[in-house]
Amino acid sequence: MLGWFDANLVSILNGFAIGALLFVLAVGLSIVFGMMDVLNLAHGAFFLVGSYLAVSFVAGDSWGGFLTALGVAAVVGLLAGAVLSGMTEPLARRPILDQALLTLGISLVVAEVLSIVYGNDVRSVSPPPGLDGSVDVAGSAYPTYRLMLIGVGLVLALVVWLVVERTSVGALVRASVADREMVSAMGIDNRKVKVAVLGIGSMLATVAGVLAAPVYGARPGLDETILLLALVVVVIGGLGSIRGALIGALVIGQVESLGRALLPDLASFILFGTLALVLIVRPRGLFAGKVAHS
Amino acid sequence: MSVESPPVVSTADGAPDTTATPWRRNRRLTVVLGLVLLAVLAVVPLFVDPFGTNTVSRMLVFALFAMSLDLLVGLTGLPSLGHAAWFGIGAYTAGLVAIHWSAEGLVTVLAAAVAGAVAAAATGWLAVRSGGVFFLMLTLAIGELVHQLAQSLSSVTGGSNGLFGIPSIRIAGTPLTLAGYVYWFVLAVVLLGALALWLVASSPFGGVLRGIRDNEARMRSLGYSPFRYKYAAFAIAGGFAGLAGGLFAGLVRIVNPSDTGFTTSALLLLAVVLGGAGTLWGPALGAALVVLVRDTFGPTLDGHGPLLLGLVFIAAVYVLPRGFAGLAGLRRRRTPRSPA
Amino acid sequence: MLHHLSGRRLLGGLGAGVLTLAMTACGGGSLGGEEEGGGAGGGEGGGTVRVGLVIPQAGVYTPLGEDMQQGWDLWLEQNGGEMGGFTVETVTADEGEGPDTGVPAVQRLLTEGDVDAMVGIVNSATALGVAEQVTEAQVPLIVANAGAEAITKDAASPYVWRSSFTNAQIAAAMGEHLAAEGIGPVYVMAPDYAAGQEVVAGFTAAYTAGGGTIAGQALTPFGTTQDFQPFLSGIQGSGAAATFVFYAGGEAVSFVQQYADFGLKDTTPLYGSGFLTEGSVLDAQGAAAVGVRTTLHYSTEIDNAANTEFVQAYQEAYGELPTTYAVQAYDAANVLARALEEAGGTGGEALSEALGGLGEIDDSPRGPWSFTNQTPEQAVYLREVADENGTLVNSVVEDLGVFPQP
Amino acid sequence: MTAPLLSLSGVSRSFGALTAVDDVTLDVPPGARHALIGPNGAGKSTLFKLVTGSMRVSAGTVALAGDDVTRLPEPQRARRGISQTLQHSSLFLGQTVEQNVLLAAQRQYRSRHSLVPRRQAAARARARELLTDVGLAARAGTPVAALSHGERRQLEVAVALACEPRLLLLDEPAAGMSPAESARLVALLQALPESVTVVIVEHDLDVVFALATSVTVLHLGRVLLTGSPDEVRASAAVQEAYLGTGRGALFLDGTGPAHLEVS
Repeated sequence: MLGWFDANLVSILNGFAIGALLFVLAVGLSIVFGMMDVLNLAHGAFFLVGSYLAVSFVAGDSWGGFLTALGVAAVVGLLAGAVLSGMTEPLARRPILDQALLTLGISLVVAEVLSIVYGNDVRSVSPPPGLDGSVDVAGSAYPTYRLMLIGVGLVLALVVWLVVERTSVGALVRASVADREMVSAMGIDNRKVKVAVLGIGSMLATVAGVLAAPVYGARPGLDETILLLALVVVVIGGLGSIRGALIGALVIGQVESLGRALLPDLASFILFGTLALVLIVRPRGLFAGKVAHS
Repeated sequence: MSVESPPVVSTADGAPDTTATPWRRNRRLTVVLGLVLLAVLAVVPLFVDPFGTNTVSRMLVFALFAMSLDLLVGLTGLPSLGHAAWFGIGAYTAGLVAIHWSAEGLVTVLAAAVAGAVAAAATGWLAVRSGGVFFLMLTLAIGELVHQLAQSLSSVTGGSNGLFGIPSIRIAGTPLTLAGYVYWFVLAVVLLGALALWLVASSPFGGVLRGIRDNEARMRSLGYSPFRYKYAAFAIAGGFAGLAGGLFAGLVRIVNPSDTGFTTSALLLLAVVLGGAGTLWGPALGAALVVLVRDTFGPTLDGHGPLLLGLVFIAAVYVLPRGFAGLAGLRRRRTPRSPA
Repeated sequence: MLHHLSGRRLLGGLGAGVLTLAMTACGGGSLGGEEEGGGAGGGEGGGTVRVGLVIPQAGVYTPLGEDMQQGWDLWLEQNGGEMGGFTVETVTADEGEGPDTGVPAVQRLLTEGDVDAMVGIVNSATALGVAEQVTEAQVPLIVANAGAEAITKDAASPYVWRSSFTNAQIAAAMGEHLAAEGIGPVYVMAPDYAAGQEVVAGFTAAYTAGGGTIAGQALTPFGTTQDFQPFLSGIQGSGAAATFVFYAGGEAVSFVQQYADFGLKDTTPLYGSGFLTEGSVLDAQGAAAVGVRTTLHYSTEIDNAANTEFVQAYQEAYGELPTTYAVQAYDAANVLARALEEAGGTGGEALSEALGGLGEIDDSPRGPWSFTNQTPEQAVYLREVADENGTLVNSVVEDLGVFPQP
Repeated sequence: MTAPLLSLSGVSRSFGALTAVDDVTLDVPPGARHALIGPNGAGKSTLFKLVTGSMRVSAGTVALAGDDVTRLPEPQRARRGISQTLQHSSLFLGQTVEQNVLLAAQRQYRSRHSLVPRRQAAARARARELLTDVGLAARAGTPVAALSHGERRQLEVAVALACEPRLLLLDEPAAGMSPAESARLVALLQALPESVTVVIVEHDLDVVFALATSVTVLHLGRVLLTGSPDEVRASAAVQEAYLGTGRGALFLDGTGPAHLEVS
């Protein structure tokens, strides 16, 4: 048992790093859907915007570049969310598939614009100074940057949890997930809430893009892969549940890391196999958001 | 490309004659329009070059494919993001049958339809238990697993190289080598498929599906078991998708894992929404447009086809709130209601 | 009850329409038996030749398409836009990411484009998907990248030629070389799709035939693997003395970087098929790629007069080093020009025959090569990534000799 | 005496600590016109759901014509002849009036398996007949979304009848109807054959007493009293139950307002 653990320690650790990254990525998608019923298929494209911003500000060369990229990505994300909020407003009473049509259209346009601006070559970003080395974990080298991702994910999860559980904003969030009509009946301007939620949700996507750049790089097509991963995470966790997004991200992180290490022959099937399995056993995800909060 | 224009299915089937005068006029117009369209479709090979004819053939195949998805999305209210799985299974089946057994057109497409229906039936009982976004994701998962299988079983499917070397479609033993004859075969099968789908949609069974879409709980209290109907709809839709896939294999003569994958499924689902879910002919038109943009305009735009497609999607959401079918709806809404 | 009849009426109308019109003989349309002015025709010397250039202009393969376009353009520029006395009209079509877009693009060139020959195609599935149509249309196609074995084996056609390589050819050269070096157990990795499988098979066959042993093998999910750590830990546990991989594009960048990040580069030397470090991916890989050894049929560092001249001209024209993709298109232009001169016309049959009779191509940047089974029998080079004054290059370590398609 | 058509024994349903229906035992003989009354929150609607099967009982058994149907899911109970109208209008809004009735009617005809439109003539004829009965014949082609509230209630009744029920459960069918519409409804229900047993929840006591042959009063989930309309009117316990809600005068025959405006 201990031997097994030792042999797979790096994979387990890596699962947490990937899970932390997936959490940052997916939690925005989850709250946007849970609170605002907006299925944002442009989430992956926003992520890619963040990754390319990391390329632009040569985030790997200095902490200044890295932090600038993070800051600019946050602003761009907020703006993109606000624009998206305005664009989806006329669709509020229409079937959710109309939003899918719109957001996938946006996603295609954003990805194309990125490829026009940055070209089609694969771009890579090194971690900022000090994090570009590796540390020794159970006799194997492990990249320092990925260890930091675990920390970032934990901090972010804690912040989100504190905000949602302990602040008045959080109370509003929980109320919105449970019952949007009630919130608007309380005299709170639903549109402002929507702009804020979509802004924050999209910001999390672009920030995740910057954070992921030293791991995944930036290239055309990454947006689609990332979108699918994020969708799998939020659906496994249960839409609209922050706890669900965290658990979903950790599960998928381990599936993608430890799962693939243990079952390399099934590596191609394991992600969607897990998704299918979870939905067969729990047709509404592990923590169905609207139920969990009622 | 609408291959036939049935009177808008969601409106009165056989409305009482006393109130139907305006409807009748519309219906006559619809029939006339349908006949004109059919006449145009029928003569395409006589005037259009082989590439154009092939493009229209693809549009027809995807129109049938979209109509099969509309049976799920529009009629039953089950948005599937894995419908390409059945299309792909049908295409692989038709291709394998043609390579190893018989390239007889009807044999291959029927085998494809059966394979699509059987595969959909094998997984549908799991999928239709969930609904909404969860159905979307479960079908996505099923679709991606099928896609991976197509990729991995390279001894059967040719893997990512695709299943190539599919012989030309044969009719009564004679291979159809010219695009025009293949087109007529495709047109005939698509029309029959569309007719069958339209019959299903306007039958009592189709009515039950619409009932489930609108109010599943009420259907249960009327004595229907929604599960059975949804399951049946899933299998039937899979069968027609398989049929379309079989035609596709005969038309392009190569089948690829990507034909079973997410991109195809997503594009098709959007085509259904673009056309106007629930009307059959709207999604057919939507799919035809998407194929036209992707295959005909896309390659001439220096690689910016996706940009055009994205702009079309965005514009459609605002300009055509009910898809193309909504355009016909405008005319309908202006028709005065019969007095109470 | 009008609409109850409409279906039947519609069908009836259709039947009547089809019958009437089908009996009417008609000049245009898609029912003609012969392509007008296509492969079967054949122009006279001194005329024009229409060549379809099928390259990816959208999607993940776009960088390859750009290189091929540049190689093609350079050859035409150097030769006054003429091939064997014919003025060349290039019709470019977007291959896209796969056969969904590639096959219609080729169809379009064959019919509307009215081309006499075609060059290009990155994706193997697309090449295989168009083989029959190309054959039926009798238009020669020179595949300038796609490396699937079947293109010139199971699916071979007298009209489909190749100026690039085959997946197993490149891998077999490395297999033989490493076996001769006696390097020890090798771990083999590739993406789980046809090309990856062919490379693994080609390498394994050659390496074990030379007496080597395989320490382990992993096929990673194609296109969805961003993180190779789970598979890298498999290498560590296998006792491998070296790793041989095949990756290209984004996966090549991620793999080479992560191989270094997880400390494997220092303990287990990395070998690969040349695409691992070819073209724009090399810049993205950065320092992590230095020291990686690969085999390929081309490198900018090959020491021969034709290559020196080519590299210089290419750099002058485009401000960057040429890639193997550019050379493959450049050579495709070269052989097509020779065949046109030989055939003296643009007829497909004559062109194909002429291609078969070309013998050794002696002025290629990659060194001399010839068509065997319609695909190059060519020298394969062992290359090592080196940092030359800040620019990463694939320096040539050794000419491993001439290899045919296995 | 034949077996009761509907027989509830010890039926209970709790939601956590709250017991909405508490140990209800009730027999409704075939052909009865039985009314369920009681103040809001008495558990009438919940009891209906337990009978139709859209909600599972926590305890007790439900029997239809002597057969235990407690374990049967809702659609199977419906196929055995339980039909209902719901308190909150529950129609297919996107479809026409005729399609709504047809959906219920076609289940009775084997032709529902056919794809040939002509074979559905019988179901269509039955649907028209019912629409004529409830007074909606002229609106057959109208989408439900365009109907007035009263018209929707009428349509509900037509849909429920189209199931050809043995047991018809009506949950406030007259709510929101004009007096004329409500009179028409009463006439329609009175004209139903003996083969249809009716259980009605209704606040309009004119409707209740015009129809009912027996009445059960529910209070806080329990059966307070079952008896003839006269017995119920005279019962002090019933007066008390309603007094508890501050509406004591409502049962005073002829003097109080006819409508029991509880909701």
